[in-house]
Amino acid sequence: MEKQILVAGFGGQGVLSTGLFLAYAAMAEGKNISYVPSYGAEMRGGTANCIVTISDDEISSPLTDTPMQAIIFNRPSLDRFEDSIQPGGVLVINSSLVDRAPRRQDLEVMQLPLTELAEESGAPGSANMIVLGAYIAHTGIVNIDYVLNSFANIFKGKRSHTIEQNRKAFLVGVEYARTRWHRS
Amino acid sequence: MEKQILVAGFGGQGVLSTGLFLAYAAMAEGKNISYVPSYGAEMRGGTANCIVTISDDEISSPLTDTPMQAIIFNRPSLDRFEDSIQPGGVLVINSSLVDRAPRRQDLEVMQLPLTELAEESGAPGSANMIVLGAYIAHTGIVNIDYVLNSFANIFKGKRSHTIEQNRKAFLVGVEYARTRWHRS
Amino acid sequence: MAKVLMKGNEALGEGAVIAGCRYFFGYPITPQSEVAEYLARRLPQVEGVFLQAESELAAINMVYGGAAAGARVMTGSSGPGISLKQEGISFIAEAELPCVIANISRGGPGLGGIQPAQSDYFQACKGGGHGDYHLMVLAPSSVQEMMDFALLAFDLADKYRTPVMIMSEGMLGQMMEPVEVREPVTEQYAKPWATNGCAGRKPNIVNTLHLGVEELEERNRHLFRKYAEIQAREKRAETMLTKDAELVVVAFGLLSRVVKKAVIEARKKGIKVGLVRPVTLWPFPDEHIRECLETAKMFLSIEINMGQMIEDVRLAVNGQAPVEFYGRIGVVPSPREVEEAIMAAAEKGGLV
Amino acid sequence: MAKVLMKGNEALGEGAVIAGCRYFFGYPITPQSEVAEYLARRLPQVEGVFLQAESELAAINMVYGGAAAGARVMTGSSGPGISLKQEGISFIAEAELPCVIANISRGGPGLGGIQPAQSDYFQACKGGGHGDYHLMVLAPSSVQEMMDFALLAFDLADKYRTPVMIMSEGMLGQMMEPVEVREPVTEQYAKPWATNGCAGRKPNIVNTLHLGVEELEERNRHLFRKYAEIQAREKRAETMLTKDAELVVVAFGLLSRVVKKAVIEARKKGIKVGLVRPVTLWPFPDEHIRECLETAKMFLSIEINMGQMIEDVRLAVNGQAPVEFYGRIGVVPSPREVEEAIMAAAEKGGLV
Amino acid sequence: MAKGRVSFDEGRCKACELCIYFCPKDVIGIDKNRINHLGYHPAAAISPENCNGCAICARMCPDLVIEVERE
Amino acid sequence: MAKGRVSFDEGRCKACELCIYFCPKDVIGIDKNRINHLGYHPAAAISPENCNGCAICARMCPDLVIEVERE
Amino acid sequence: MKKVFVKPVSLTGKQWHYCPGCGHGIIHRLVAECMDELDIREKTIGICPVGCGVLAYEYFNCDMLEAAHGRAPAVGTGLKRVLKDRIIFTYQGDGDLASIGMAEIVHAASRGEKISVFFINNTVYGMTGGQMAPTTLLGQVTTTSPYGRDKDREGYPIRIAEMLAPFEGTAYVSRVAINTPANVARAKKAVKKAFETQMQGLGFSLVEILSTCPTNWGMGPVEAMKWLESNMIPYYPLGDLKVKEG
Amino acid sequence: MKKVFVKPVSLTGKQWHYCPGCGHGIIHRLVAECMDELDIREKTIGICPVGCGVLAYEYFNCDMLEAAHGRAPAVGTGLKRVLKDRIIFTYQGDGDLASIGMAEIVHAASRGEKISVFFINNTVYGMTGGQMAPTTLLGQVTTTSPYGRDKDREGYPIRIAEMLAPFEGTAYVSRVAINTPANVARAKKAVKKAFETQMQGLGFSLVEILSTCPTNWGMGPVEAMKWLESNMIPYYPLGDLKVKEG
Ligand SMILES: Cc1ncc(C[n+]2csc(CCOP(=O)(O)OP(=O)(O)O)c2C)c(N)n1
Ligand SMILES: Cc1ncc(C[n+]2csc(CCOP(=O)(O)OP(=O)(O)O)c2C)c(N)n1
Ligand code: SF4
Ligand code: SF4
Ligand code: SF4
Ligand code: SF4
Ligand code: SF4
Ligand code: SF4
Ligand SMILES: [Mg+2]
Ligand SMILES: [Mg+2]
Repeated sequence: MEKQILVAGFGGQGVLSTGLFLAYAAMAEGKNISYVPSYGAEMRGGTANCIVTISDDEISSPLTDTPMQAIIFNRPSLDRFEDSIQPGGVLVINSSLVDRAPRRQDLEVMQLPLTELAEESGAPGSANMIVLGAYIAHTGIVNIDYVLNSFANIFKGKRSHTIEQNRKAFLVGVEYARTRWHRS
Repeated sequence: MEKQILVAGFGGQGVLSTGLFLAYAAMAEGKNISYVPSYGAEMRGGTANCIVTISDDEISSPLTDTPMQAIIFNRPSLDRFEDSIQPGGVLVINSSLVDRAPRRQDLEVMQLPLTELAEESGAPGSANMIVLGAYIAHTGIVNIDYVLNSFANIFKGKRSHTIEQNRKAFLVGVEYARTRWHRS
Repeated sequence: MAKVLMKGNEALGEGAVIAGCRYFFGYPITPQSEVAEYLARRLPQVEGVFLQAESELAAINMVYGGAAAGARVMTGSSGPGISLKQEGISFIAEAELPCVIANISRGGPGLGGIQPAQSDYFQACKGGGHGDYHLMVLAPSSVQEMMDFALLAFDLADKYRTPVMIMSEGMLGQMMEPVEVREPVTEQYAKPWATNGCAGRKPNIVNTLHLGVEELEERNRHLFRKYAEIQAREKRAETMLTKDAELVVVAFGLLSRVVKKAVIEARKKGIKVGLVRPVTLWPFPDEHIRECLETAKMFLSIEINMGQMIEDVRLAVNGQAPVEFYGRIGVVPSPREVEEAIMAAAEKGGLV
Repeated sequence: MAKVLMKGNEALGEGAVIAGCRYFFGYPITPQSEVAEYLARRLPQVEGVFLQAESELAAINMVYGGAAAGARVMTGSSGPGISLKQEGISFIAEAELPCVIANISRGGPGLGGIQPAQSDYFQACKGGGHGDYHLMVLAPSSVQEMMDFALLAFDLADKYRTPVMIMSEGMLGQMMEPVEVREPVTEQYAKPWATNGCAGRKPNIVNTLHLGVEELEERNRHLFRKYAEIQAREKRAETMLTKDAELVVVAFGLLSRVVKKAVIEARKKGIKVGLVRPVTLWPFPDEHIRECLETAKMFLSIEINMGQMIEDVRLAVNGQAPVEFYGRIGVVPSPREVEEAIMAAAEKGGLV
Repeated sequence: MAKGRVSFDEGRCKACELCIYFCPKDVIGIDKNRINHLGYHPAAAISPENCNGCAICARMCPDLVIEVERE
Repeated sequence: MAKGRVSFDEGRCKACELCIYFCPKDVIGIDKNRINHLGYHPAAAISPENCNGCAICARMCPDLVIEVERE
Repeated sequence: MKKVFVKPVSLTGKQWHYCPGCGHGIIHRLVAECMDELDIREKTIGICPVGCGVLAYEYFNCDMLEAAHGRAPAVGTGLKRVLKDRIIFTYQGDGDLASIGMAEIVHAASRGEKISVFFINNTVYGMTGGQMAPTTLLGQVTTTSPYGRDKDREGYPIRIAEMLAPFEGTAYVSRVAINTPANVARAKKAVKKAFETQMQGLGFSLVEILSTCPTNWGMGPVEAMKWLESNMIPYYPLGDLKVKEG
Repeated sequence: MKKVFVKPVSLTGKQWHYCPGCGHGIIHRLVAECMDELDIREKTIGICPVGCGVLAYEYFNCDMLEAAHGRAPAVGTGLKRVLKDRIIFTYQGDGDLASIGMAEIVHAASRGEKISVFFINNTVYGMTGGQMAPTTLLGQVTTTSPYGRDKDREGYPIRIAEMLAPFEGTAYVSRVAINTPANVARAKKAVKKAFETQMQGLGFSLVEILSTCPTNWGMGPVEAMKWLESNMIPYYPLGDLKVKEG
């Protein structure tokens, strides 16, 4: 089955690397994947989003305007994408920057105060790893142990010094999901 | 009736101004005319030619590859255009720079040693006026008195100081045609 | 009024002056240079500005600036120079700035030759620059039309806020014919959008950037609504002897006059042949062509290129009759040659 | 071999390296910059040269020089930058220099937006530059094809001594997919015409000027003989479910994958719909389309522009079936949207 | 007492800290307790009493956040 | 007697007269009696005996008409 | 208390899209303040580059054009030749002006086109994500000079002000920076002088403004100001290079 | 008697198309003589401009390319980057190099591209029939400056050698003329030095050669030589502007 996940937020929030991490993790697990960022390199600021497709079979279309699941980093992104999520889908919201509840009743909504969590954890730049940890722990879209084992492969080269920090942040998210979110 | 005259020779021989003068003269007489130069401004040297169309009616095509009459200034032009002239047409040749006789038997061929005539007449730059005088006198394609009267109109502005010299050269040609050429 | 013997390029230049154009930005290139040279002499006489730009790129962008200022502005070039202007033309079309661009064309590709050609048809009509846009393209066939179309072009440009190209064979720019010099036009269009200083109003913006997805799409649709309007109103063609024509020749520009003569000659030989001469290459006069389908059994596109307009003829005919092609490069075929091409086509189509 | 997750632009760059390309001359522009950035890192590792040119104009002329020297050379750009290259492209086509040009395209005209678009189809396929010439144009649909078509492009370029364009939506350049990295190719073509010093032979000349009338015409005919050969041999398309298709959708590039999914969905709803995906945009695979006429009652061209390829589809179909259009700008429509467009067309054609 | 007063158009602030760095009187700091709609902790006057109204902060602020008044 | 000898590839001459102007020995002149295939009266040595073989004429000739020999 | 610092009316006040700490913001304000002080907003027409400054048409509160990449001086020439009594300025980055737009700036300067050019040198292509510019310093790492700019491979950085100042057509050429309050004050003076030069019809004026691009330099805004001081100013010395008096 | 002057073998000997007395002929010969003397014909690749020199590919007896108008330095860059051990020269007119090709020449010079540029300054567009060039002198009448070049309308003539010499990438920049036998000898020396500079890998070399266009100046060839002397040299002084030693 083809699952499509939307990640959306401000330009500087690590939106794209969140999606990319997800893609790498799924690929490491042997899935077919594609990753489509909205690219705004000619623009500073603004919003960013990406779509990750994860499938057991060959991917026909890397695009969708009705993702099954969405990770939303800020209010404008919620306003823009809420309606597009498939009924019954999952919606993860950064409640630090989203000051309203979602209107949709047919979604599984998960919230976490990302900014605060990141600052508490002492790594304000790792908010995206936190949300990933929570999201993956909750949905099981990829095998979480597998993900934890492949950190070293994903953050290779210049970024290898960030492995520990990212792993820590990821676990904060996992922990948050396990303690605060319940499967409905 | 639509008459088309080809003038051809080296770039610097006044080929285009010969055709242009003819066009002006015919226009002054009230004919419809068009003048099409081969333009080679991006090239120095080389050959030049133009086609003048003179007609009592509206001119449909300003172009032809079978002119009725031709004024040929040099050997390469004779080689190139001799075959294209309509049977029974007129062929005027500058014998100073054409060292062969025309092959065609079905043309009225007129020759004149233009370089020598021009030098004799003391105006080496006016060879083209000489050939014009001879050609017009011989063919009557435009009314010769009319032409002589419109010299001032044609060489206006900056070129007005050349009127007398050009008129003189023109008459040299007229004289040459009247004394040496005979209607066949 | 007495006619004046003028070069095509000069008639075009004078036509621009009569149309109220006071600004010319251009770069020399054969066979277009006389447009520039004429205006270099002429514009200062009417308090206009002739400026030789450092390149065609600079020239088209000076036109962008001048047109944005609200003036009637022109530039001209040929072949390689028109290619260099493609970015600017795309910008001007998008910014909806009125201006006139002359392409006194030569043979290509590359440096090619300065011989007459119609090889820039695709570039002019399909959009040589990037993105979805159109130019209006006028193809004069006589020196008189070089002047008249200059007037027309400035009017159309202002009316539709669009760049208009006058495209002629190089030979038409170089040849001379008597011209009836037209009266100055007086109608001028208000240009409240011009960026000429915001005294007493809100600032105006001339812009081609549309970062929003919806904004970009809407902008393109806006342009295409305008193009649809132009297509509905401004298709122009001259037709000759098409009423009963079984063979319809399509040809434009100076070449179309040669074809006329050939058509008349072919008629004398009993061929039921007619001519459609597109005057606007874009919008292409497809309806004029389709009208011929009542009697036409065959079409023949004659061009001074390797076959470009023929696609538009085919699109117009849409399979309802065969469309043949006769082409030369760098040479305007003679009436006799065209007549032979007509006869050959007629024979092929069983129309003799 | 394990697959590697790559950006389309990087796969294209790596494909060039595998093809033996050691020279890249380019200028940054979104969404193409990663091609340049990748090669700026990569080429020095294989003793190649990456040079950021001062402009797209300079870049294409560096390509002219590098290709004349006999090397495999590439450049890339998008939208406005491709427009600026038109003069150079026309020169390269005329001089018959092999090279590869990437157009990772954006929406236009003007500065437009960096959103994905297919609005440069006309420019690429009809000749954005002056004169009669053609580029070969390849349209990849996946990151893997970005790499594979780079290999193919260099081969075709050398084989036919022609510039080859790889044209993709910007999104395809930006998105990532796992890629199987290809083996280096070994076949290289002899280039006895290269201007690399005349030791032991007569001097070679690379030239595009043809002042003689006959010379220019013959030169154009020579090129068109070559183009005819390419058309005979190199038309490529992918077809899906066309055998019994009553409605045939035509779409290229990344978009064609979306269309595939929509076609499959529409089939489930009982519509006999198939897909022709042109792989070469020029030469256009008209025969693949005509083959569908056995069952097809309608065609639908879906493009991310205002309707460009549709003309080639119409020319191929030649009036034997209606050709409809569905277009967006700056946005790759979703499978659902395409499916709706298919259903609407089917309904209109009475095929439901 | 303060001879000057700085006020912040908080929603525009991008927390670049240039005002903080250039203020000769260490008047300004980042307010960690607030997050504006751009997602930044905005700058604010933490020692307003020291402000001399020199407007250096405003002149170095790239985002037109600060207005300055002086006695 | 002449220390140098100049010879002219007459068919190339365009009668620009630069050789004439720059020859320090007034060796060269235009030969009005001849016309080459380009239509020009070509240059020729009119006082060959004065030639010193300095080759200035050849160096100033734009058309590679002149070859020079010297003792 | 009276206001000693308020937003200039020559800006729309719209929040700009620049990154935190980006020099463009400061420079926009300086240009607008000078327009205010000279009271020329209603007769000024500005031309945006392609570069991070591309959206300046939304920020300046006067008539604005957005030009193709590098062509602002040509667009400005077209405008000024039509509108001789209006004030025309271009706002251009180093990629825009010194790379793709080299021919246009040289010729506008050489012609003595009566326009004012504000040239923002931040040693990098900001908008497209940090590629090398003609002004990138030797050794500087960018996305297209990943091994550091090397004179043998990428050539030397170009000093635009020095190149244009000797032209007879230029009336005012100056280089300033925005890395300190004092330099910002000098920068403003130079911007004003450029406008005044144009208003007096003396010829072409250009102010090269050394600016920062924290994002693509990979450092914080404060650090960027220091980097400007210690790396850029030594290679691009500040000061007036040419002052033609009216 | 032995031959003291014969045609260089680096010329094909084909009769050229230039007008009587045109400076291009002399300069072609000088370039070819230097190729002969340095024995580099077989490893030299020349690039023609668009201008009267466009057909130079028929005249030089080495590999030749014909580039688009103004782009020869970019074409040369492409060639040289591939063929590092070959000798590349461009031959460019003032319209080609100083007008449309300004960006390419400035950047090639600034990059220190190891090519040699022969820049033929005849103050006019020869090939297209005598339009104004960037190097046209003030007051000079051309077909596009029919009222004489006016600094306020057409701007000032550009001194290319002076503009490029200060660049760090340039290794040899010189201005010579062909109006007298002595100057022709100096011109040849400069051409040779330019080639040598390239052979030594020192950087970019350019020789600006003041030449004549009798046809478009409307005067005889001898008169043209005098006009060059009395009008061009005062504005374009002769001499080496930069000599980097190996
Ligand atoms: C013709 C063209 N080429 C390239 C681009 C892509 N592009 C946009 S901005 C830019 C560079 C901007 O750098 P700079 O001028 O230094 O401005 P900054 O962003 O640094 O302020 C480039 C190359 C374009 N839009 N158009
Ligand atoms: C892109 C382009 N623009 C214009 C031309 C026309 N053109 C050919 S040569 C030339 C000028 C030549 O002048 P210059 O470079 O000074 O050389 P000269 O003939 O004086 O030696 C021009 C403008 C062209 N061929 N291509
Ligand atoms: S006005 Fe001066 S003292 Fe007051 S906050 Fe600003 S910089 Fe500091
Ligand atoms: S300088 Fe301006 S944007 Fe930066 S922190 Fe201070 S108030 Fe905020
Ligand atoms: S070699 Fe010297 S002396 Fe002899 S003809 Fe030539 S210039 Fe005169
Ligand atoms: S210099 Fe040469 S071309 Fe000129 S006249 Fe003398 S020989 Fe003839
Ligand atoms: S990329 Fe650089 S120049 Fe552009 S807005 Fe950001 S900091 Fe400023
Ligand atoms: S036009 Fe001038 S430069 Fe060209 S060949 Fe003639 S004299 Fe020489
Ligand atoms: Mg920059
Ligand atoms: Mg010149």
